[in-house]
Amino acid sequence: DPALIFDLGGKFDKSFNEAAYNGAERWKAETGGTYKELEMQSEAQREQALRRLAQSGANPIVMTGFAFGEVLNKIAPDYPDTKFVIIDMVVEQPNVQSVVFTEEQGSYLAGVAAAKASKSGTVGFIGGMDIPLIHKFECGYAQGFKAANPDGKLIINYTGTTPAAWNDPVKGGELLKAQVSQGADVVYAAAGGTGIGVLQAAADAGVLSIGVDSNQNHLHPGMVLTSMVKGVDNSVYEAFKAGTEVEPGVRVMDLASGGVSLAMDDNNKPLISDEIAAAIDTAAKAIDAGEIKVHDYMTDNTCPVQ
Amino acid sequence: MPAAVRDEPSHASGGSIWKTEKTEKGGLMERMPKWADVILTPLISLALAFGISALVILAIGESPVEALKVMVQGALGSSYGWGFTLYYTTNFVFTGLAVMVAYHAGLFNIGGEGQAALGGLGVALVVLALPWPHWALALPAAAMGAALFGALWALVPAWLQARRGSHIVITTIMFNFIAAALLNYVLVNLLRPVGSMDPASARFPAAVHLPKLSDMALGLGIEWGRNTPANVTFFVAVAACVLVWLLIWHTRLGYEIRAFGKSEPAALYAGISPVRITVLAMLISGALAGLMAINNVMGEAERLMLNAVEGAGFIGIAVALMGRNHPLGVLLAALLFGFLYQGGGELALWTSIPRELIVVIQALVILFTGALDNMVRMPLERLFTALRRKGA
Amino acid sequence: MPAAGALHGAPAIELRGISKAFGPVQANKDIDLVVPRGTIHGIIGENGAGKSTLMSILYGFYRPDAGEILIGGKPIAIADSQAAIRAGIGMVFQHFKLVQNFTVLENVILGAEDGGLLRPSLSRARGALKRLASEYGLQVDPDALVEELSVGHQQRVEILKALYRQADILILDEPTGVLTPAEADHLFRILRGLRDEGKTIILITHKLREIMEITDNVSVMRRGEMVASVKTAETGPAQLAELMVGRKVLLRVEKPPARPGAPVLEVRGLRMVDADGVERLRGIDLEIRAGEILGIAGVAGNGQTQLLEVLGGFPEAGAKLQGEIRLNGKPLPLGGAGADGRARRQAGVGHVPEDRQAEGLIMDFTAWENVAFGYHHAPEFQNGMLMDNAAIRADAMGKIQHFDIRPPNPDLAARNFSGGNQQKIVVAREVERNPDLLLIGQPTRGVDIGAIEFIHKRIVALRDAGKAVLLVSVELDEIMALSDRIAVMFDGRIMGERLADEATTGDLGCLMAGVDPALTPPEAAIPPAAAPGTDAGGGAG
Amino acid sequence: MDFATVIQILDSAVRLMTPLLLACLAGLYSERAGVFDIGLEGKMLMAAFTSASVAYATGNAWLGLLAGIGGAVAMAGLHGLASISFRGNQLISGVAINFLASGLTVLLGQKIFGLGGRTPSLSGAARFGEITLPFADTLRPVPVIGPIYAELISGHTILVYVAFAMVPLTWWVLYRTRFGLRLRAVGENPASVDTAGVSVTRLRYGAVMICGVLCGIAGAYLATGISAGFVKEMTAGRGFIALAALIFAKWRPWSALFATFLFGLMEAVANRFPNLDLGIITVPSMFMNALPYILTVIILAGFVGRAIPPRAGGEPYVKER
Ligand SMILES: Nc1ncnc2c1ncn2[C@@H]1O[C@H](COP(=O)(O)OP(=O)(O)OP(=O)(O)O)[C@@H](O)[C@H]1O
Ligand SMILES: Nc1ncnc2c1ncn2[C@@H]1O[C@H](COP(=O)(O)OP(=O)(O)OP(=O)(O)O)[C@@H](O)[C@H]1O
Ligand SMILES: [Mg+2]
Ligand SMILES: [Mg+2]
Repeated sequence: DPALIFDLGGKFDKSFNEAAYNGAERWKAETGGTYKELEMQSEAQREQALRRLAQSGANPIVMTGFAFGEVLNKIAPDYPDTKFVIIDMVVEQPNVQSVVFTEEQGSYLAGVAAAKASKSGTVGFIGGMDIPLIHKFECGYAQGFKAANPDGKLIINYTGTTPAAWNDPVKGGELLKAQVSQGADVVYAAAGGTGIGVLQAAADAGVLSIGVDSNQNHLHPGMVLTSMVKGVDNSVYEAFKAGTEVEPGVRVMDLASGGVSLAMDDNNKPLISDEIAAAIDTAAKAIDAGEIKVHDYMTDNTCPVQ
Repeated sequence: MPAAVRDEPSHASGGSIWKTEKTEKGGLMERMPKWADVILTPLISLALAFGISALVILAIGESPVEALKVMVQGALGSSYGWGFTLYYTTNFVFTGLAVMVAYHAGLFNIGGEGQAALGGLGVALVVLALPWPHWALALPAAAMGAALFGALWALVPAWLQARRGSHIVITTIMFNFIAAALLNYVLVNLLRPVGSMDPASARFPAAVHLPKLSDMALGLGIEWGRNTPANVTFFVAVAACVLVWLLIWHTRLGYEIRAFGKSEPAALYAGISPVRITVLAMLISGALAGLMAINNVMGEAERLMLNAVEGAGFIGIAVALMGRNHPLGVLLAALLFGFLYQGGGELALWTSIPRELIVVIQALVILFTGALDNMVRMPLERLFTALRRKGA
Repeated sequence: MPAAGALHGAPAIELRGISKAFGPVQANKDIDLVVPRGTIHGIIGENGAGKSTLMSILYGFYRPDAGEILIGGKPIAIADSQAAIRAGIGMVFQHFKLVQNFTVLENVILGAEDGGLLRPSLSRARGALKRLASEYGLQVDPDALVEELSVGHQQRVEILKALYRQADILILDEPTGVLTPAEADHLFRILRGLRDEGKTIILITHKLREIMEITDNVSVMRRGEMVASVKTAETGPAQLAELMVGRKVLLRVEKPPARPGAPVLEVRGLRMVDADGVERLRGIDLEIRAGEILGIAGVAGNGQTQLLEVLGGFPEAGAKLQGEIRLNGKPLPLGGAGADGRARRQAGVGHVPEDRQAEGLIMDFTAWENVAFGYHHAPEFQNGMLMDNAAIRADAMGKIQHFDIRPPNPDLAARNFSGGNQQKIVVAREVERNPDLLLIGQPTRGVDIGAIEFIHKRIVALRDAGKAVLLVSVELDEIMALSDRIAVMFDGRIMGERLADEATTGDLGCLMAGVDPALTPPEAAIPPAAAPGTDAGGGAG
Repeated sequence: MDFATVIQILDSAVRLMTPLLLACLAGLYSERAGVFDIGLEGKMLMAAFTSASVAYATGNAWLGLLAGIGGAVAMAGLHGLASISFRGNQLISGVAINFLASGLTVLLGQKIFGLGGRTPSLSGAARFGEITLPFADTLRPVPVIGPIYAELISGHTILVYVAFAMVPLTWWVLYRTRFGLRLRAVGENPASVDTAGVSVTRLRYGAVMICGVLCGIAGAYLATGISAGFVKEMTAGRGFIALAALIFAKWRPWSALFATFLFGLMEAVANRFPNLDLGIITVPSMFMNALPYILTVIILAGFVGRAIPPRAGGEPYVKER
């Protein structure tokens, strides 16, 4: 059986753990198969969980989150017959598939959409815990926004420096209001549970928001401009489907492969004017064609804009 | 300050709010035998806590028997389980001792979380700064780094309390937040290898990897707890218990700490300086909390990560209080929490019981053994007094 | 509630077969007591005899295990203090039950408010206090904070609380333990007045003189039992003391004449301004010689406490000091390093502080730990880096035997010893080290006569061993009995000095009121009315 | 910084301080009665959960509020049982309550809603809406006063006004009523109350229950007022900040208002200026996030003297040992 290990945030984090869970459930529904799932309790358990699963014969073993990188690198050689899939991190081992997403590209498109949808020319970004991964979102968003509106203003907030930053909708809402009072009328939230508060407050304040990771358009129909969807669910689904035949190596899930995308559905249809849709489309094509290179914050810890 | 009956009119109150010295039991004659107080009461309380936990498990539609089996099996039933249980225990021993030492000085140190986090920074800096040839050299140096950073993080609140009267409870809470921010900054901007997604320091070189208990057992030809994180730090923790015990009950400093914690006016009368004791006690407390880092950072993760402390600082409060502020009690309470942590982890890993159940079980254990202990003790006392009357 | 419905001629209080155990401790055993209406009834007994417990039962603070209480001849159930108050009982506890940071008025109405809002209660109480003040001479500022009042005034508040609740029966547990002689006299005048009004009063005290002076009947308790109840007129101090302790007690201090040697302590121009800027000591000059006891008399709050604290090395934080202290001719630092309690002890100063529970002892430490308190740096208590707990225990055992501290169990926490025995622990610790100078404050406050006798003997023995003793006490009797010379403190100054054999109560009383007939310093603020100026004898120094 | 910005920051501060203020006053009642409470966080969390659940189920925010109060009062009852009836250690009891709430909310939430401890988002009448005070719109154009009234004072949920009204009310109860007198007395010297014939136990339970009610309102505000639903651990340390504010305020109601306002203000400022540009250096957002805590320490050290707690605080009342 395949197995899925969630990171510390837990499988209902409204973010990528939950997306992974959805992918696994989809596989289950389609194939009628069963899978094992684990939620981490503490750092020290990562190795324990991986080893126990590997010993129990689970294959492939999918795990979400960069935090597994170190451990996986260490234990993968001990189980050469087991296939591992790690999401959001590159681990170079012969039996490991590393799935990474070009969040910067998806965020770039979100930035373009925000620029086009904004009437005030000021948009916002609210990140969760202040860590590099979220800066990657922020930087892509900023690039897209600046490309579409070079004179526009971007307001950036992070919720905090402790894990509580992922679960503080009150603060998220307050940050949104602070940004709105500075003129922002589209705000992109990459903040887990805190984002729920951001989207809510945006809906209350009558401004647009952009969801993240999974499609959050339905949370406030007509008020969420779009969501920057990371195809974590697809990756898990595909890994499960491939079973022991999972291809080792690095899989870059980019715009072209549909790994990242902006969610379009009935909920946000009225918000996406033709002009916006066209701008997104153009940008996406340019990225695909390599005409636009979206800078990845992680490569050098800097962002070309701002 | 004694309750009710015995307060002399002039008896000055201790000064700080958390100066809640525990009123020792032990009148002219005990109401019940000591063994009943020290063993029977906690055991019954524990049983009650688990009883209620069982009800909670039933309520969410799972089998308590199964759950207990998984917990005990997973935490204590194999060398493997023990390898984890002892690892967590080690963490809790340090933070528990930290709270305990401060508590004896009448200071309530809620800052273990931040001090342990800074201890981790100390370890990382020491380990990464020099090319250590062997762990045996690196360990004392890293321990010193950990203790130093932890102590320094406690120094500011201590000094502010001693000199400016700023309340230690507030300042240590604040310093937890500040520590998180500082660590975040240092990890993201200074210690993180470029290109790494993970806000964590570089991996420590192999030479400084601490021997795991399993390796040590293997050295003795015993196959014990393979791939478990318990490491040589466990012995450091046990040694710390002994040292703290010596410190508190067998040194002048410990004597002064306890005296000051019980009565500030009396300490002044005896020539004990409040500033000195406050600062020293908090330095020791912070150093102990910081020392936890050699277990989790150097011994387990082998690099410094964000949130490496994982709440152990707060559990230390429960451990110290439940351990009745005695190192042996702290060790036992830490073991209990280590068991709950590991057993609970197993439960969450291998059954469909959500991991939050463990938090509930922990809460119930803390509640029944730590706060509702008199619920068990009072009837027991009555029973023993009645028995004695009958016997007499 | 006045005893309107009381059977005429029935005793105000009758206790029948009261028993009370605290866990294994039998505090009261089958106690009977009858107190006729309109009398003052004394109760005496050793520390821990069960007096306070018995009264607390009568007041509904504790519930008896067995027994019956009759008020005005009618049996009543006193389940809690509210019931006792309703039955017309008021009690002034040994340890006051006042809220320190409340005003007098607030303390008085607490629990006896008129309604949900405070304002009406407060104004009614204000009126009532005015009336009570003029009726009984119980003046206190109704708006003063209790913590700012002297103990004497705090006690008045307690009495006012009882009277405000219209108590018909008033219980006072060791009321004079903390009072000056003048305050005690005043209290007794009030009590007599109350009795003459038909109120019934129960008075617990360790002072036989007070029993003889004011009570109509007296009951003696020992080890939880009532051993005797007699008419005061038909007994005497010696007999009472013997009933109390179970052996003959020496009621006078026997001391050979002093043979003073070289000066041990010399104090010149000592001034102290406390953190609030109040000058507590205004230029103290003192000299104590070896083999001499200098008694400092004075109404509490005239700087004696500060003098002891400065000499003992722990003035309150933020105090400013000036002047000169010499011990055996060598100057002692006034502040900074080397001026703390520890340095003083090393220099040879022993110190029995006024407040044994707050300062002299760590109440939660065991007796043996307390025996090292302040001397925990002494070389004989060290064992390398560690403290030699075995040595401390051995030392403690010796002191417990020598001082007959009961129970002789060094592992008992200090709080579980009676007041007298707590005091003995402190005295043993300080005296047994043979300090060159012993500072001793209120050595026998609240201590029973058996223990008083013992403590006095030890002080005199120290003197006879050629040591200097500075004795501070508000008990004029004690000062007169123990001292070789007596200095009187008033308002931070030494008002005058007398040789003990030449001093008279009246003379000292004048000095304590701030009046020295012999030398009246021009700058001293003297209330003119209080300057009778009669006695002019005595060696003023 | 222009006037409008100031108003906006103050407005945000008001919203952010409200849960702190309620929790702080809650702690004030309990601790003034001599029962220390580090379980404010847990009580608020439990209340946030129960209020969100019931508000969702009934679609009525007021029923949610009631349920929130019920949840917090249940926790308070536990604290009372442990620290009053059974004379347990008040600190341990508080720690236990924090753990209990943290676990139970998610456990129950998962069992009931299956969303991993979240409740579904609330909308419409299940939330407390913002109230526009009379004449707010008429007055808005008036300079200075207009914005202050229309934006700062008007336009909050009812619970914000409740919280602010609690300050004078608490002051009045504490200093002008019989209950307040006894409450303060029992925290200073329970024996004085006992010998006056008033039940210490009843008084302390009363105080602890009031504490529960106020924590309940605070929790309900978090879940149904300022945001729309429960998220696990959503109190995010606010109970501890409230505790800090309580000590900061030296256990006094008006000072509590000031202290919590200060915390709210500092958070609002940090939210508004996430990267403070000081010319030479830009303060990183991590430090701006920590700014409220750093400033607290500085203010505490510089301007606030020693805080003397209620004298009998933390000690169970024991007559006979
Ligand atoms: N609150 C209490 N809890 C337990 N035991 C107590 C308590 N109070 C008193 N006792 C016990 O009851 C006995 C009688 O104490 P009590 O206070 O009545 O003595 P007392 O005669 O008033 O002494 P003293 O002269 O020192 O005031 C003591 O020896 C003690 O063992
Ligand atoms: N909690 C307690 N446990 C055991 N014994 C107690 C306790 N409280 C008081 N006692 C006992 O009560 C007796 C008398 O206590 P009490 O409170 O009357 O004070 P005391 O110290 O004797 O006061 P004082 O010296 O002022 O007369 C002592 O013998 C002491 O052992
Ligand atoms: Mg007594
Ligand atoms: Mg007594």
